[in-house]
Amino acid sequence: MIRTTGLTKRFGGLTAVDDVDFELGENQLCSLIGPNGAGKTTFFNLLTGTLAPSEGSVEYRPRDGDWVDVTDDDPHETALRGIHRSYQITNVFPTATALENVRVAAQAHGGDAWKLWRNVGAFPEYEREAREILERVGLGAEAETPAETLSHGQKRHLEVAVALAGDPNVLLLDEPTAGVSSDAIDRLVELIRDVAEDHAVLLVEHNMDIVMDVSDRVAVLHQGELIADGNPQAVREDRTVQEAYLGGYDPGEETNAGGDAGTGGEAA
Amino acid sequence: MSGDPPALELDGVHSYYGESHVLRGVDLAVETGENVALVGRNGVGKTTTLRSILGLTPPREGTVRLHGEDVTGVETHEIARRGVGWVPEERRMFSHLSVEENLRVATPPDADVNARVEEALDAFPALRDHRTRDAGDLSGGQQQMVSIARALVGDNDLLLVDEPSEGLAPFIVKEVVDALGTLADDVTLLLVEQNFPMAMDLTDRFYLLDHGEVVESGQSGAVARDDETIRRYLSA
Amino acid sequence: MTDVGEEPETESTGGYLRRLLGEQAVHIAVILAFALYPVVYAVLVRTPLGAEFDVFLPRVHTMVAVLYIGLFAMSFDFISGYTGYLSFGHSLFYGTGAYLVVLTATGKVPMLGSDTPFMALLLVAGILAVAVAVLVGLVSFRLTGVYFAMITLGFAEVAHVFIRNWDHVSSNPRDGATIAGGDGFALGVPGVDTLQVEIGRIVGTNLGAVFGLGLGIEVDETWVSFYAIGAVVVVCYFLMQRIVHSPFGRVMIAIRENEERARAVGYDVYRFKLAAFAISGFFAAVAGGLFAGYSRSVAPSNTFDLFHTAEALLAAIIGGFGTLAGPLYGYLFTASVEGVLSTEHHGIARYLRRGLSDAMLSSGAGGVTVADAIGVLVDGRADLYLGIVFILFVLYVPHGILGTLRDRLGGTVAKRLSDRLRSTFGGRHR
Amino acid sequence: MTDPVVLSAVDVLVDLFQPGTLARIVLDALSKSALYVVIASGLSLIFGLMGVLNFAHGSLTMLGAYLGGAVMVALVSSGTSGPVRFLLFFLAIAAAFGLLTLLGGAVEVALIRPIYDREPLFQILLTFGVVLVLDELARIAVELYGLQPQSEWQAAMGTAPGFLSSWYGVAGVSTRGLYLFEVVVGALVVVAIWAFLTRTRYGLYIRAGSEDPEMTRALGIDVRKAFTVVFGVGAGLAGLAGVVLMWDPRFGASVPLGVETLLVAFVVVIIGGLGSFRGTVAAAGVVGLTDALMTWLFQNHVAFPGLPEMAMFLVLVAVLVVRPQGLFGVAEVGGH
Repeated sequence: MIRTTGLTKRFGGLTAVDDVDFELGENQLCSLIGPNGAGKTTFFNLLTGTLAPSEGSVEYRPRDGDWVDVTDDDPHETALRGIHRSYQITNVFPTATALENVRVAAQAHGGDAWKLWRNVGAFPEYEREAREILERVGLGAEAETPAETLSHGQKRHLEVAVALAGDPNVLLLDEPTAGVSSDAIDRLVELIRDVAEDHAVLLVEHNMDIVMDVSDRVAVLHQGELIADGNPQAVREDRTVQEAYLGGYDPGEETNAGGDAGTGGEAA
Repeated sequence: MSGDPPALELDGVHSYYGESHVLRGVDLAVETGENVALVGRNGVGKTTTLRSILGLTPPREGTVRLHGEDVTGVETHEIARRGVGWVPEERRMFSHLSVEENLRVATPPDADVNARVEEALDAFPALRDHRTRDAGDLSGGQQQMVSIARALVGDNDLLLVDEPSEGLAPFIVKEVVDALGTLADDVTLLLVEQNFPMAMDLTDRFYLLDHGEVVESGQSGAVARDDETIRRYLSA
Repeated sequence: MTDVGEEPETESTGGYLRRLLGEQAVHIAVILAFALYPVVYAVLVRTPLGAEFDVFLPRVHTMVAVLYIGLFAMSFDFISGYTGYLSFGHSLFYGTGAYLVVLTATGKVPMLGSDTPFMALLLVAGILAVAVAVLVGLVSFRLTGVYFAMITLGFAEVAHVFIRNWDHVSSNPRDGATIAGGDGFALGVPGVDTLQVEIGRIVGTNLGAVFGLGLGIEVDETWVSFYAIGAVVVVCYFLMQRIVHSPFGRVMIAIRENEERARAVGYDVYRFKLAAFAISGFFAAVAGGLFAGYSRSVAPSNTFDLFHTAEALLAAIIGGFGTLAGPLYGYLFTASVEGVLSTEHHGIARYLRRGLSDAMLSSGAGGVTVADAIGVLVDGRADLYLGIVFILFVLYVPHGILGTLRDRLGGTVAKRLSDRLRSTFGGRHR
Repeated sequence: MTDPVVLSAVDVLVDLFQPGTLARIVLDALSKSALYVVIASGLSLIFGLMGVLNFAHGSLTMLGAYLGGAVMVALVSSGTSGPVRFLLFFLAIAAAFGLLTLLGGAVEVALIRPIYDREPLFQILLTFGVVLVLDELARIAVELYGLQPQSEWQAAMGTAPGFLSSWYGVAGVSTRGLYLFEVVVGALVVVAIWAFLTRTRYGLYIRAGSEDPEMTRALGIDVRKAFTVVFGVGAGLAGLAGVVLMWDPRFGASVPLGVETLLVAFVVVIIGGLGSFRGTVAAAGVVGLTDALMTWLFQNHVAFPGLPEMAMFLVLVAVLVVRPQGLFGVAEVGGH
């Protein structure tokens, strides 16, 4: 549904995303993992058009359609095509109700936003869609609650709900579980599993239990490069991946460092 | 146990980001001279713990004590003046200030500023050549050195070090580890690090944090080679 | 006519009207209160306490200013309060409207004769402002925050300096221009003479007898202007209200709340902001046109000046930022304070000097007499007290009068009060 | 149609590159730039550390002009010699700077401190309320003491020593002694602020605090106190500017001086890039030069009196279009 070819983004001297070829298939759930600063969020920003790549291209294929180049699209254009994202830090409309948050997102897809002489009430279809989505993410009872007064867990659900509005084909979920307590995390995992049924999902997630549990596929970014991409088990056993996660620090070397560090004794 | 109170003690600390309940009753203690690691996955509250100690994210419940003295609710700069140094995530250089100025800012007003700066440059000779350069122009590893040196020029006996290896190339990580290792002998250290083996190497004891609570603690050496523990708690 | 879907189709016309009345109860009450004000005022100043009422109640002339400056403040709030972009050069649009009217009437605008109907002029003024707003906005909306405020201020100041020195306006452009003689501008339904009235300095209409009945109250040109301008302002208010409650309005609010997310869910925010700015400019120009039509003169200081935008800002903050009607009430408040503290005949300073005995006035302590104190602390000192009130509002009532009310009621005032009224008198409708 | 325009443009250029013309414009630009940098530097300092755009800056300048004027008028009599007047001027500067620093500090503590956690908009609005109050208080005082019916306060302007009012020949151009003095004052102010920022401990705190207040606090520095001090010093600098302007026949102590200088200060600070003192100095140069060029153009070729003022705002618009963050401002870098 979406693929990148040689995608590269440089900030000054730093290469945040380095020559990434990646493709996400229909209704596939792929987890994107990697240490902090590996370039995951930059990758998302490139896919949605928030950032323009230094090199390479992004293409998108709607259901039953042909590939189109979306490299130079603006964020609102990729959104209208059907690529939606959620954010790592809750990023919704704070004083609007949960319902209005999703409704206004749904409205973006109907082409009615420029009808400034009509009352919003004249477009019940968006409200209906918003209510359905709120039900789906388990916020049906909180429709009239302002977003800023929801609990953190509920906000994370709303974050996904806003991304679901307008029936996207591709969902980019940036750490939906960030900061969610253990007792509430199961419901979010259920939600991720549920939305993956009818969307292509690219999930950034740090909790490996969840990654291993829900993913069809796992891709690993390290210092901007895609160093592994395959089924969860294979990736977990990949030597390069383990090294990446250990930050290149080999505990066996510590005897060299120990000479002047004086910590060797404690570790042994 | 000596009669002295611990250098740092957290007792049932609850902290929030806005409405988000991040720390759910953290208890930990670091004795004077001890080096302790705080480990856990991303987003479990490690950085927030350090911020709560410094009063940057003041705890809503619980107490933070420095050498037995309650500092909960005290202003950050007051806490810092009681000898707490911070080496934050992503280093946070004053990028438009020169290396030397970065160090001067951190020196207490009553200290001999020039002498302190020279001491710090002696400790990190690699920085000497760059003392007049803007800190923002340095490489990541050099910035990390400045960040550590900056925490040292104050009269600090407790260092809070957050993810020192993050985003650094492997050979630079080794340099940073060396630097921290040297330090570890002279000060009390609370180290947050995702790199589990490295954290274990540098410390005497560890606390494992999960969902805003300490779920396990023990001797660093005992688990340093224990792959099962690594897998179970860090899922790496 | 596709609207039918939302309305209960089986409802009788009478039922629909009653429901509409219920929903609009607050609007109707406010409009009625404004409409009755001149009569009430005229009656009250004839009571034994007339002198006091004269001092403390805003005069009808002041109320006319409340209407057109209130409209200007609403248009300012429309862009600044609803999208969060502080339009610090908003006087640019007000001035454009005002100068267009006066320059046309003095025959200085090519292609527009001095006999162009006033209603058409208002429309032209609005459209001209839309064009200006699009040009200014194309550049300014590349910026945000303080920078946006400053660049719009920059544009307005360029226009301000230009108009102050443009000798096409009059022989002394610093003092502006005046329409000499001639009839007043006609406001009303275009093409239907009987439904038009003249505003401004025009004496004598035959409406006098209707209102004057038995009370001996003369209806003068100020009254006529009050009602005619009031009608235009009401129409403009409902147009803006319509837009605020439309899908478009919800996008404006979404931009204020979180522009990044609004873009991410699929809105081309740049075009929405530009359109909102243009609409807001339109109504600001209409307000300026009304002012010019009423006062028949313009000057840089009361149109393009930074402090004219500040007046709208003051009104919006006191009335309620991000509430459409709030700025009108806000300006009603500031205008009332200004009226009371005015140096004119109806101001409290003259009232005190008339009312207090000479002995009282010349008494005092430390070489400062009561008369001195009045002169220094009261006479024409509205800005001092308004400044203090403004600071207090920013510190303690950041949502303004209407916004605070809205928070207390848990919804827009018009809706919640109406709901409450309907539930109180429930059952009657269904 | 085009020929006359081209011709006159050529005329203008030929005229412009006469040595005498250039010298005159450069001299005029220097004195204007010096004034602008004095007017804008306090605003720049405050914004740099605190992110508060102080609308009351102009009003503080206006108060400074009156305070300085009051000191001079009280101490100078017709017999006072030039050098004594010159020395008294520095006493006036010290008085205005001191009093307005106190006032600025008080405003920060009482009014701005309670709303730091709100959107920046509210801080701007608050300082705007301060403008209304200060301007009206000034009007009351002016009326009470019968200082001036209309424009500038002539009595204050008359306290300038004779050698500043005289005209001198510099590089073949005749200029008022006062304008040369203003260039000196401008240079002194720039050097003093620069030395304060780079050579003193407090300046270091301010530079660190404006980059990362949280990190600065964590190094044991009381950033709040620094805020108060900087707001005070910024207000004091506004007052200093007022005292300098009090003698200048192009300005002079008057209530409208507040708005006049506020707009100039805004333009200079925004062009330079909010928060960059270096940018403010450079922008004052750009605006001063533009002003001088346009003044010359108006006096010799174009009959439009608002030209210099308008050009200043056009420079603002042009700079923001090309470089939204200003000449020396830092552009925001995308996420990583």
